Amino acid sequence: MGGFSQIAGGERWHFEDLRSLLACATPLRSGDCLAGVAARSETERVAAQMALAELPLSHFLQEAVIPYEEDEVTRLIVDSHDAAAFAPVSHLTVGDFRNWLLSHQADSQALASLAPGLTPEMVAAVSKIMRVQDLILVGRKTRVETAFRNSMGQEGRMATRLQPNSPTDNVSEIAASVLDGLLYGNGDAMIGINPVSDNFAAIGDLLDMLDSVIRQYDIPTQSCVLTHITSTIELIERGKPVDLVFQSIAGTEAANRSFGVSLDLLEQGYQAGLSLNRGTRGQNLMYFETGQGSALSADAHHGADQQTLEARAHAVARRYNPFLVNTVVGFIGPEYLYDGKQIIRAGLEDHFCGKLLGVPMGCDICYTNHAEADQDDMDALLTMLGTAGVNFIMGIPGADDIMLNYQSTSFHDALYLRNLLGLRPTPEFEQWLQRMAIMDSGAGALAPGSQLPEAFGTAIESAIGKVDT
Amino acid sequence: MGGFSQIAGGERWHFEDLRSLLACATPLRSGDCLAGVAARSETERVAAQMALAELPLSHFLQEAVIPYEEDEVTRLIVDSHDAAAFAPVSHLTVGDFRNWLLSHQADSQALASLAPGLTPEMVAAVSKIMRVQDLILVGRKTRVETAFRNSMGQEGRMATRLQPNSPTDNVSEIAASVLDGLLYGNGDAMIGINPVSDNFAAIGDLLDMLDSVIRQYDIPTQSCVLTHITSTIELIERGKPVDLVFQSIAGTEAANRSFGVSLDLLEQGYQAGLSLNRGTRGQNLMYFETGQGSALSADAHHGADQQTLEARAHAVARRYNPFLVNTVVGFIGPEYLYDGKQIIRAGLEDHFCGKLLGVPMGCDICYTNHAEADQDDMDALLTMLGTAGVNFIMGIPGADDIMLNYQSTSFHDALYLRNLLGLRPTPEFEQWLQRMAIMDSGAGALAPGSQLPEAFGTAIESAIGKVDT
Amino acid sequence: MTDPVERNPAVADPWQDLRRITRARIALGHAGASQPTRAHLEFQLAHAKARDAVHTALDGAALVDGVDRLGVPCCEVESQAPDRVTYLTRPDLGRQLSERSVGCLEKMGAGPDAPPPDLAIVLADGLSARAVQDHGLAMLERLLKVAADNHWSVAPVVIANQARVALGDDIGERLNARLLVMLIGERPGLSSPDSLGAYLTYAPRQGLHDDARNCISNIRPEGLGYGAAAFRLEALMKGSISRQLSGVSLKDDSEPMVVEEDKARIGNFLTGQ
Amino acid sequence: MTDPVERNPAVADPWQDLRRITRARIALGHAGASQPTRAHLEFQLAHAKARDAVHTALDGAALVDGVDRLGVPCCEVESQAPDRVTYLTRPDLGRQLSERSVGCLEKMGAGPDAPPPDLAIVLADGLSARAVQDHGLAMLERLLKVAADNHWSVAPVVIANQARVALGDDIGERLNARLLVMLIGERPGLSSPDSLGAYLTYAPRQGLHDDARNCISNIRPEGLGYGAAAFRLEALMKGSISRQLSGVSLKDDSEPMVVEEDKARIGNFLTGQ
Ligand code: B12
Ligand code: B12
Repeated sequence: MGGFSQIAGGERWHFEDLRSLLACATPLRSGDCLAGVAARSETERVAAQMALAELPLSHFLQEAVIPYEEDEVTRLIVDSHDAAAFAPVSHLTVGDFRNWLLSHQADSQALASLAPGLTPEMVAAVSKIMRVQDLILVGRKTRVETAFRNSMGQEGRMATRLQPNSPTDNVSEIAASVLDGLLYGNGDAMIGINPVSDNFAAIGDLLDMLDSVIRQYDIPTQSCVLTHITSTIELIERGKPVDLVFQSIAGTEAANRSFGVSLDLLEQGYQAGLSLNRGTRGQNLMYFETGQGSALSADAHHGADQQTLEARAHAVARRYNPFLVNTVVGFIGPEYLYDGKQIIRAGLEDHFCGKLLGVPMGCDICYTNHAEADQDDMDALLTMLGTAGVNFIMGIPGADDIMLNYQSTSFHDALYLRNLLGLRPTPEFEQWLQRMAIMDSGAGALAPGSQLPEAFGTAIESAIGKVDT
Repeated sequence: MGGFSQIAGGERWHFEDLRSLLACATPLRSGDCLAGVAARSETERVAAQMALAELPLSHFLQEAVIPYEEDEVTRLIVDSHDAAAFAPVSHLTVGDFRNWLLSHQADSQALASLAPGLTPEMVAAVSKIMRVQDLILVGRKTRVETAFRNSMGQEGRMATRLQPNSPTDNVSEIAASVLDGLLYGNGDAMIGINPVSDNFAAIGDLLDMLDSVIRQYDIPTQSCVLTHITSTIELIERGKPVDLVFQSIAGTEAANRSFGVSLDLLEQGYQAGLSLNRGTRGQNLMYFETGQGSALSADAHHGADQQTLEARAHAVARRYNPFLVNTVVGFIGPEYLYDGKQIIRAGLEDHFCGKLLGVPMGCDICYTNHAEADQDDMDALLTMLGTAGVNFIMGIPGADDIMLNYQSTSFHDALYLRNLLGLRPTPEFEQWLQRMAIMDSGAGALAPGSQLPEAFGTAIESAIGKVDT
Repeated sequence: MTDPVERNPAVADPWQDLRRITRARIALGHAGASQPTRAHLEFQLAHAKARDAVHTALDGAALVDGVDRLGVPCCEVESQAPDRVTYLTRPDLGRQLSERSVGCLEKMGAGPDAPPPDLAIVLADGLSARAVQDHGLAMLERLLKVAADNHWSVAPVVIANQARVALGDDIGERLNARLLVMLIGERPGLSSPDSLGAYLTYAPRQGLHDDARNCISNIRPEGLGYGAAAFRLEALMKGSISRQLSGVSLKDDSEPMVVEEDKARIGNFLTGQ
Repeated sequence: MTDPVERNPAVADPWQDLRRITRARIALGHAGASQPTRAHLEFQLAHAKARDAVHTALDGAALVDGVDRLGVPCCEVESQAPDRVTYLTRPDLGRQLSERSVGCLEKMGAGPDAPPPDLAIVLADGLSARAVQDHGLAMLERLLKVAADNHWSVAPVVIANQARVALGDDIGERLNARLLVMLIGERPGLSSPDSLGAYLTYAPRQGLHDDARNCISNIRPEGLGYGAAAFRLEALMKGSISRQLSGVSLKDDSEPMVVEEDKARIGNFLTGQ
């Protein structure tokens, strides 16, 4: 008894529960095969999608994918569900919810009001019956605006996180990458370093350094040093200048535990960040990273598919009014997303699901050298996310992260997208770029002649002088 | 002696001649593996790209990929090369040619003037060292405008070929698909039927039918029945109303021979078409279809890679001032383009190469059921070709061609792209759509309510009446 | 956004009834400007099934039985493509006979001194084994009738596995036939997993190209019916034998025929013709 | 367009000299706003080579020789992933010892009655065999010295093939070690095909998660030098043994150390600090 049945392709298919229905309905990806939860044939997959399409959205309020008693993420989802916001679509099936999302009634305003009424499982479900073009079209209509020292997420704008990592946390190396990025018009989402070390003193130095650069050049942006949240809390207590509070998160309590975090700890980090009151335009200050596969990798997936779990991670993020959330889509490797095709689809799904839930989504468009992917695949995802209105992407010198050992998007890639689609940096940063004579007033074109912008001239000359000797 | 050498990855690589250098430099695809001409490793491929990047463009005027004596396509390329147009870039290497194409100097005007100076091998070469984003960015700057009964190729416009095929050439079936397409705002590139039969009478009937529809509803478009050019010539002689003259073409004399055509025969078809003088806005009237793999499939590839041969097919097309050229990119099957990734790259290459040569390129974004591809891959190519400014795409009921047995883009797909990127139909057709109350004056949105446009109401009602009885 | 949205947010097209006259996916309706969920998922299901069709193997034994029952000798051969995956990526192998098959055909052949048969017929899997499985024998029966009517001698029927169209050149040459008709599974479409193609070659021999062939396509009950296909093939075969050629220069200039039933018989209703 | 275009249409960045202080791909210049051809092709070449690095197998014998020469017993094991392709897609198998390996470790172990060794060290291929091949012995030597300095007993060294980080849990448990250090090849980057990671676990046993580990990353001459890495590991190991735990609650609060050479020593030149 129970479960879901569907006739398709002349056969009768049965799905035990919502969890397995969702898993079977997911487009093919290696992580779900690894977990043993994927559909066994293409026909079974479509059958599951058909059964899912007929399921009323309201069912998701009755059946939990991971038991309420066992998982604080489920409790968060259930307890914070906004029934009033949900009401307008409460009578729809998943299939009709897709139709409505694509309809002209579902404009940015309507979608924003709906967000608190949606659970991650609902948005995961509808994403599974959407084509790539649907994910783009709806993604583009959903706008999530946030602010700290500048404002993110406005229509026609796309920001970049400047990621100047060094394999030794070497300050001169980092400064060189920061300079490169700024002169290529990158860095409005944040200047965010992954420290190779988890040494307090070293991390504190990096925080001081970024703070001094941002202050000296009066850059309308924010800094982040992506260490473990417990370390960030400690550093805040020690008086270090922390703008954004970072943590990797996942969609189950157990997976978060393997990351060394809990909802309470995240709340603690959030409050610690707020206590500094460093935002000038707003107080969104949490920065989360997510990515399909992390729960399974920690053996904490409870038999659910990785895309549903990813949407649950977005629901965790949503709780803390984040400044930005980054799906680091191809970061882990081929065991979760095998090739360019799977990475592309996952990136668009994550963007769509996050936005629909009201989360300010960006994407680290990336791959590792053990995956079957290359620059062409990234260009495809980059171009599509651009048309889908992504809040921010990464900016890394030459797309090559020399510490994390993976390939992401380069400073040039962001300029490509701006040129192609007429996207602009965030308003405050755009003005700064013009003031500094880095960008033409045109749509983000590099200033002609590439003369060194004055303000940076001295610093560069002195640096070069020192290098020479 | 001879050939090209390159040191890369600590090894020395040698490439026998231009033909094999080009083949080794091509991004991986199954057809080149089948032909035995592909690079044997990724490193060899990059080495070839590096050697190619250093080659002066002028070298291409000295070394033919297929001997002049053996091949009339080579003779066409060499004999029609415009040295004056070529002069401004004659001193560049392939690598610097890529840089120049990406530079702001290379605007639409500059690219248009350059086209007659470029050979297909030059454009194939530069495409091989370009990423997907480069192909898009440069593709978008190249504009090729043509006209017959309406005008193609303007900035911000994208047309569709309505393809209402029937497995029995059944007139009522075809009429139903034409209606569906028109009411979904498709059909400005042409209404073009692939006849299942090669019976003269049957093809003549189809020509009459399309002509009567276009005249009765005063549609600013043109018709095409895609039979062999010898049949079209014969039908013109018999007085049938031929708008566009169609033929499949390939990049070598031998491949064209296996298609039953030669340059002379194409000229004959062109002249026959011109003699009817049916264009009202212009006299571009040849419609060609191409696609990587066709030469190899006819065992007529001379050891050249399929992408270079495809560019040579574009050079054949260019000779006859075509109205439109269509790369039917995933049409043949996985032996030439294995999966979505290869189809996507090939589609963008073909668009780029054709446009750079001055050819009005469109793309049949498609795949067969024996290839490893699906709708998501097509959405990716569709979205990217939209940003790249493709002249036209296909419009097929529900994307499913019930006669040719492959999947292309649907009427809805075109609307997706128009909505997403603000692309509009050709100006004359756009006015017609508004006049007929099919489209809102907005950017191609379907008229609200989907009331039957008056002019079609009677026809539909009578048809439905007949169906009922 | 306080009003509940409509129960079915997809908009239907008022010309839906026309779906009865065509298998084309018309009148799908729209959600925004996109395909509604139902149309999208039906497409996905058809795709899953069509992919299965590509990989289904020919049941050669069943075909041999069928041919036996028609009282004609036959022989089963295969190309040099050992399996389906190779077949799909190596069309060159699909155009050459395996060694075993060559031996088999030699045994079947009438010998160099015997008069060459007028017609050789091949039933091949091509890209849809189902097509030839379902329609091969029916077409064969009609072709044998046409041959009898025209007093053409017929070579043993050949059943070919993992075959491409051009495999017929090799077969026809070894059988020393004047005319070869290859009945082969066309690639399966979403709405037609079982479409049969007939390719005709005069004086078949290795190395010929497609310009030397004629084609009749989309043979199946919902496409070109068996009768109509046989009728057209007969016209082409007669022309071919009398003009001693096939291919681009051989045109079908017969009257259009109405053997096939027009599902709708409403003609070009757009202009009322 | 009658003027010839410039000879080099790509624009160089005036801060190119800074490339000498970093391996980061800065100051690439631009063509339009895109990467110039040279930068693009160099990237492609690095990608081709990094992909090779992933698939290179560990030369276990060479490592065994090296360990022998250091005068410590050692044993080679492998996970349940039989080959590289399986390893890449089945991390679960890479976390479990093969049957053969279990036997091998049992033979090596000191038996249940012997006092548990303080430290077990594993040299594992991970995602870059080259990393452990090139830097494994150098790090091992330093770790043995640290152990000697601190009077820690050391279990036989284990060389592990097709290994994931968590394979160390299984190994450490079977060796009954108090502390496990896993030296493992990190995934190869474009500019660092040979980066070694060190993962430290207190009281290793199957079923632990990453919150119970500490990590020191990017060990190689161009990254964190051997000396600096050993220094940091020593600090962590001491803390771990004294606090009887590892993982998130164990923090590195030592003074930042400058053992590693600052290639440039120009500090944060942007603010002149
Ligand atoms: C891949 C990766 C991840 C993946 C791991 C999932 C997976 N299946 O691989 C994800 C995205 C989940 C991740 C998360 C985190 N990571 Co991490 N990660 C890496 C990376 C890029 C590669 C690791 C690698 O190649 N491993 C080798 C293969 C063979 O190992 P594996 O068995 O396949 O995978 C295991 C390890 O990767 C391990 N792991 C990964 N990260 C970390 C971090 C810590 C502290 C520990 C103990 C283990 C660990 O988890 C995997 C599953 O068991 C390294 C950078 C580098 N150059 O190595 C950073 C790195 C190891 N991670 C780092 C950090 C800080 C984290 C986080 C703590 C961030 C945060 N604030 O939440 C989290 C939580 C980790 C945890 N405790 O679970 C730091 C460690 C710094 C330090 N010295 O402590 C590094 C060096 C990067 C950096 N500088 O930011 N990470
Ligand atoms: C694929 C295909 C092609 C490919 C063939 C390449 C390849 N390697 O497959 C390309 C794009 C090159 C092609 C070209 C043409 N095709 Co075509 N093609 C098809 C298609 C869609 C599928 C064929 C199939 O499944 N074959 C089965 C597999 C197993 O065969 P194969 O050995 O792998 O492939 C061979 C055949 O496909 C054959 N072939 C393909 N098309 C044609 C056309 C003719 C007239 C002949 C004799 C052979 C032939 O060439 C291939 C290599 O030997 C059919 C439609 C259908 N539903 O069948 C139309 C179809 C057969 N083609 C058709 C036509 C008209 C042409 C062209 C003559 C168009 C033109 N004006 O130039 C050209 C030239 C063909 C030639 N003489 O070489 C018509 C035939 C109409 C008729 N009754 O004569 C069809 C029915 C489609 C249509 N209605 O327009 N075609």
